[in-house]
Amino acid sequence: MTSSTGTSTGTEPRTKHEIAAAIAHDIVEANPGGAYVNLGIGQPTLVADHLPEGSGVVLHTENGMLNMGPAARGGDVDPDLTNAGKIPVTELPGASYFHHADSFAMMRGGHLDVCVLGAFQVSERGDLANWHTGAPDAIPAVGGAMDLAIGAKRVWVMMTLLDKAGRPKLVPECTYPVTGVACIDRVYTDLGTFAITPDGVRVLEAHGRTEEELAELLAPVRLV
Amino acid sequence: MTSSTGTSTGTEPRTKHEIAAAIAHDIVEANPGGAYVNLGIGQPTLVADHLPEGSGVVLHTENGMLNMGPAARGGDVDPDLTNAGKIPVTELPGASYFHHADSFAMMRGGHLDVCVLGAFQVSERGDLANWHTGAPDAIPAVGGAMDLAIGAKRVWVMMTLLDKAGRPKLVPECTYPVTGVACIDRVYTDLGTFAITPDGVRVLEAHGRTEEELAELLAPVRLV
Amino acid sequence: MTATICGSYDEALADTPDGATVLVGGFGMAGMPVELIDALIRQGATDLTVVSNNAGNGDTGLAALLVAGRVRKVVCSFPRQSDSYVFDELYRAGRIELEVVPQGNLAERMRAAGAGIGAFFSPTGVGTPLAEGKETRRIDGRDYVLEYPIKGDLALIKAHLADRMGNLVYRKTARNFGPVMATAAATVVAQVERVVPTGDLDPEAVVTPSIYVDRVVPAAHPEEASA
Amino acid sequence: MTATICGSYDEALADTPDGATVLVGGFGMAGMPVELIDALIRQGATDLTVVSNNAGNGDTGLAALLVAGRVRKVVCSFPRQSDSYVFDELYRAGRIELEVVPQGNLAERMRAAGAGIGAFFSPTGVGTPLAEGKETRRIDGRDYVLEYPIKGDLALIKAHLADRMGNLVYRKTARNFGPVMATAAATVVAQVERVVPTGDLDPEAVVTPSIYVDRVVPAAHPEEASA
Repeated sequence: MTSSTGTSTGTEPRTKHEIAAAIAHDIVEANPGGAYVNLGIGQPTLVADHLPEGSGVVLHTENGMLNMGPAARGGDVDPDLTNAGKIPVTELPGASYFHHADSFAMMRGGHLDVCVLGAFQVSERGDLANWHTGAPDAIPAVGGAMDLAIGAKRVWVMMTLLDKAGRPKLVPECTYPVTGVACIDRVYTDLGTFAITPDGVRVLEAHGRTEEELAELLAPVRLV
Repeated sequence: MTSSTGTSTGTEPRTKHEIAAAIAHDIVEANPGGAYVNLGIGQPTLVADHLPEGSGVVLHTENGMLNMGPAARGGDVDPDLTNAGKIPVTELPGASYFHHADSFAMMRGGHLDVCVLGAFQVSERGDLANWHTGAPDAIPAVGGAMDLAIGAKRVWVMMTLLDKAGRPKLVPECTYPVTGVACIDRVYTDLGTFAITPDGVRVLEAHGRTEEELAELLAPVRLV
Repeated sequence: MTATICGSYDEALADTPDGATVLVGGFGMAGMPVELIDALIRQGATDLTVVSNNAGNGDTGLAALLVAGRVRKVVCSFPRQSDSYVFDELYRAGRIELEVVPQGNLAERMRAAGAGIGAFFSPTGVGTPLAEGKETRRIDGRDYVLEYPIKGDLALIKAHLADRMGNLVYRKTARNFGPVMATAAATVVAQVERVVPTGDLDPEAVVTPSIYVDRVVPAAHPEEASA
Repeated sequence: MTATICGSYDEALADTPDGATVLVGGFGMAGMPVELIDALIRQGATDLTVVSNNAGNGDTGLAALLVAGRVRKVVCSFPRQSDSYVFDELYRAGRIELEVVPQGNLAERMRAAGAGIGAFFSPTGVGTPLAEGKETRRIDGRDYVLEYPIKGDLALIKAHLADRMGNLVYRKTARNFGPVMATAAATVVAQVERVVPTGDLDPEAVVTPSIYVDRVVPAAHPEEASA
């Protein structure tokens, strides 16, 4: 499977919309017969905007719905119909509603094809950290993050490669408290797309950096 | 709580219909606000015929229904609507259908008020044996028996006190393989009604036998 | 005991004891039993353990219950929100206990309580700080953490319609925790938009069977209760 | 992968491998996917493990599959029935393995498989011969036995209606094992009375969401499949 929207390696960093488009492309390519997908709160929700008509992608929201439609506007807003980010959404034909235990059973049982999540850090073996900064005075709050981390056949991360201080977020070992262990198999970032493999991290694409620059940036992460 | 249909101790053994009527009476008396009840396959189903109009008793059948009505006749027969004995039944207003895991969760979670079962043997501490004769060549088959045995706030037995060979079925220790341990709290029989208590077996009523005769018949079962 | 249709929220909660564990439905405002929470505040029970997905927003609902000092401990998945300042302050002042539970474990632990399961090996949380001190086991090549049931003394939930027996249906994603909490508490109180005659709900579409519901309080037409 | 509407029962089962574990819905005849079982016989897969509540009645359906010598092992709650002579003979001749599982454990073990639960402590069977050799534990004063998931390679179920996406609704007590088996197998095939346009089923009343369904075979109007 080739990655991204037709292009291979770009000379510019990707915008969040370009990352979202690349993920949407890869979901469709990996699942030509359609897919059941959960898009995490925040940037991953942008992926929905890039799914082509007729892709057969069905969106799950963990607060109890399959076949969720776009955000609701104006008179379509119904306080009883929200996504997991508590934003009013709409219902597509073929939708179904179910309670929280059934919804999380669906995730935890491995029935979703793809889940896309944001992250603070991903380790080279695919550990995810996205729920807690580890700050001693932070109030812990996990929501569905730990269920989502292990809640699909493939769990992908969408993030910037560097944090605000310029430090890589793809790391040898997570320094933030982990959300799930060895659960991520692909990482989409502004500077490159990475596959987590048993042998190490493989650069699928580079954007605005050469592969050599990425290797230097991410060292000591093993790139293979 | 006094037991049975107004009478206390009779001079004749009870028929199965009289036993069923006594159980129906006691269900209603113990649950003046209504009750959720499962009646096991066989003689316990007779109890339904003796529940008074407006008793508020709602029947559960473990194959996935609440508010089951009487057996279906003629044009009412629907092969998709049966009880746990696979006999066509009917639906009352306020019924609901649910799948097998939900139905057994309802039982195992202790939500039913009363379950009435047949038995090969009941021990003085309330062990139930009703699924297997222990015959070496018998093909084991348990169905929902072990779930029903522990599947209600109160589990009652309806049986003859003696087997065909004249041996008591209320015993110090079950000789047949057990279905559940310490799960029965009352035993309704043709010759008497018995409460299983932490101190031993208490005769609530005798029918066609004196209490002394029952004690002699059942020895070495401790009667208190 | 079949369900009672109550004339008021206050009547439905009159017997709530101090020290109760109260399961509170809702995900954000969808399915949140706001009127029942208000009645619980008026009723006055204290030293409560509240199990809910969040720990209150703004100054109303759960947050108001917290402000009133009635809650000893919160069990939830996501206490920290943009407007959870009431909880935040109490927590930082050491005046409230917090047990953070992954949302799926929260739902499944209540489901276990309702289904008579003694404990279960969960795939969620393995290797994380939330599994620290918990029993783990590798089964068929995968690691799991042992989780125990969460049982309530009382559940407060919001549904769309009830019939007079207590069968419930919900509306869209407001269903969320309602059905599972209804199975997991000794006393279940549901506030609903309307009570319809028994027989009006499609038996194939009932989500919470009447067996799980003890008290129903209709919102739109409380006078129905005496009908 | 969203569901495929198949033109025939045979098409739906064409790829069944030898040695598969097959979950078969139904409680008595209600919900029994008879036409799918017949297609499985024609398809020829052998050395199967069949998980179903019963072990066949008379000479048709499951009993016919057993007669054809395709089944190595039966996992069920109640093999012995008045007309289960086919199973009885094979069993007594030592030509078929039997695992008897209490009905509630059978349902809950499949539910666990579908829900990602590694194992669970069940209240059913404790102290009985069916718990012999199994791990037990006392939790909160009550004894439990540890039970493991039952996962299928294939589930054959019968529902009432499907939409073109694969959402399912059932009829009355024919629902029984269908919804839980649909969550517990890698490939789920549902035979239905009719396939309706997507959008025709009430989203509040869908019992098996489409995510669990791989193939649908309509009975009444197989020509719909090509529509």
